[in-house]
Amino acid sequence: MAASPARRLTGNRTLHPISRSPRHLEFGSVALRMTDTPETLTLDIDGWEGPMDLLLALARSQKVDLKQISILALVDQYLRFVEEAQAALELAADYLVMAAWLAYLKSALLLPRDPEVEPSPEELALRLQLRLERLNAMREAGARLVARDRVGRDVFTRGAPEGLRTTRKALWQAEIYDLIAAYGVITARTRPVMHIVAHRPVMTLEAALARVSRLVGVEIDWRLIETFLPADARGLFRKSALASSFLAALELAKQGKVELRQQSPFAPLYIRAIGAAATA
Amino acid sequence: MTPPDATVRAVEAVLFASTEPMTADAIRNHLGGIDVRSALATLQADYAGRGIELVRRGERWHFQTAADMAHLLRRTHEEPRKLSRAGIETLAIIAYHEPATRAEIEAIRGVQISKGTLDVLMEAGWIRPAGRREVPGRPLLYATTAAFLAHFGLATRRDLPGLEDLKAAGLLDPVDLQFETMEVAKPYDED
Amino acid sequence: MTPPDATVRAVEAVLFASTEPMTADAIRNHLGGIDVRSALATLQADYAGRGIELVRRGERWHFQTAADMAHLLRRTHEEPRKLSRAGIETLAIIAYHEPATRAEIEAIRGVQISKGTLDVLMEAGWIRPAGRREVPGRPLLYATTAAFLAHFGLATRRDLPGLEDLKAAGLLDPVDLQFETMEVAKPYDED
Repeated sequence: MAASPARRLTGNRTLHPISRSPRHLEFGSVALRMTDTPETLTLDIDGWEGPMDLLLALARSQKVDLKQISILALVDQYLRFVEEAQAALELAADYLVMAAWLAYLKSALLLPRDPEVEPSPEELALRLQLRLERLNAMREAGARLVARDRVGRDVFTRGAPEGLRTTRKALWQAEIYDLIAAYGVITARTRPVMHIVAHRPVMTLEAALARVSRLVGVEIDWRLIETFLPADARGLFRKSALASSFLAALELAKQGKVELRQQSPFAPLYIRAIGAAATA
Repeated sequence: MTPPDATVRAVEAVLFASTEPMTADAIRNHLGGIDVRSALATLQADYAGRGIELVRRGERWHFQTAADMAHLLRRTHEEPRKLSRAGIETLAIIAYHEPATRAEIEAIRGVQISKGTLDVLMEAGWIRPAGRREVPGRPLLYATTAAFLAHFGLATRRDLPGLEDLKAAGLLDPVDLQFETMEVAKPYDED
Repeated sequence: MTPPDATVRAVEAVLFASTEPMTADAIRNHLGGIDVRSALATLQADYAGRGIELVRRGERWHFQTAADMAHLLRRTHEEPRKLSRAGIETLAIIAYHEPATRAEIEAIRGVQISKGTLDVLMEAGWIRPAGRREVPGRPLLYATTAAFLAHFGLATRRDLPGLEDLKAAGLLDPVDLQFETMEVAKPYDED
């Protein structure tokens, strides 16, 4: 295997004559030269997109397989192009950076090799060549891709398809148990609720009314409301009797038959018949 | 298929790609003046009985999906869905009280029902409008359908369990009462 | 044409009516679960050599006009979106390297790609974000789509022109990787 990449590059150290001006380079694939998006950030020089693009165009102008190109010749072509272009145009910085790097590479390749310097200039040159090969491969792949029979240009799908429509229909589900249980819940929730109060000794309002009116009639002075309660009233019955008697007193006061007196909230409540004072 | 000749293939491709039906003249002009009539006849025969057919409408030709395949273009896809709680309660009230107006259903449920709830029950095919009640406003009445009976496995509405049955099954017990029963029962379970 | 059976006719009708390429699964679902694979093979054979053909692009199938009819049809139709050189190269890099990050695309092109370039390719429906590379910065990955295969007439990504050759030549590997391989090989060469 004679063609170790490094050795081949070393063998290529002779400067190749440049047969044509790089300004008049033909583009290998015209198909690729399509409209550029206006937002492109790079500055195009005669349609080149960056230094790699320009380098590749120059490399192709050597009319050899990229594997065989002379890196030194390429460097010279590039430097000359940039020199000429710079006079006419304000050149984007990346072109100048590449020019500086290539100038360094050229001198390194021409000088006797310094084994201390890593990476070696041969390695740098090889890397550049590999990058150019990759860009070239993708450019050619892109050209072949867009040249295929493309839908809408070379082949066509149906002009007026009817279209497929899927309408989704809900298949409602419920079980008989759900139905019955739901009705049970509604019925339980809304049926009239009857409260049955367990047996409890109470004095009804009617009874209290009768009792208070009777007792108030025979007394003439202020009396504590408690004194109207039955003497034997105890516990819950006493509470009921007190509540009913109080309501009875209010009712009688409303009817104008009695008057009520209380010094302050929760103070003892006194009651006497109206007219009793007048009589007194 | 018999291998078609160049004209047949060209007419086939042109008609397929065209966005509208084309007259024989338009096709001929498009193909540079060659006669296309026999090609159209060949194509029509080629496609006879297929899922696609070449048809002539007036003076214009076009490909279309075979008429008996048209149902494939609009498919209905059925998805099982569970009825909401509002839906099942409303259905239960209609089933037990039918015919019932919306206001009556709401009175029994104690909650308003949305139009959507009744729509779902109608879509399911379980209730139907059943005339109007002759009161002011003539509200619509709802009743259950034969599909309702079929879905719930009932021969007649009378097969619905009555209030006594529901009570016996514990379905009329308020929820909190059931909870209490469970609470009481618990100590035994834990033994 | 031999009279096709019911399944073949149904698949034919569905694919013919669909506005988009369809997977075999989508066709099967649309037809209620019947197996469609043999019908697709039958149809492909039936249409071979006609003006219309049934093609498979990735997992999807569609009818299209035969490629050799392009000269007849092209004049009536506008060219599809014209891509910039940056757009074509970016698309090619994504397709041949997929998935690829923006930095990887830029490393090959030797120039930054403008936001617009990827947008145009995404808008065309040819590329899509495909996760992130698990390296610092977690850069977004791009890959091609089913619509990319359909548009460029590729049955699978393996049909990308020259893919195998590029792979064999190491031209789809990063420079560093190929360089390492060479370094290792060198001592033998120098003997």
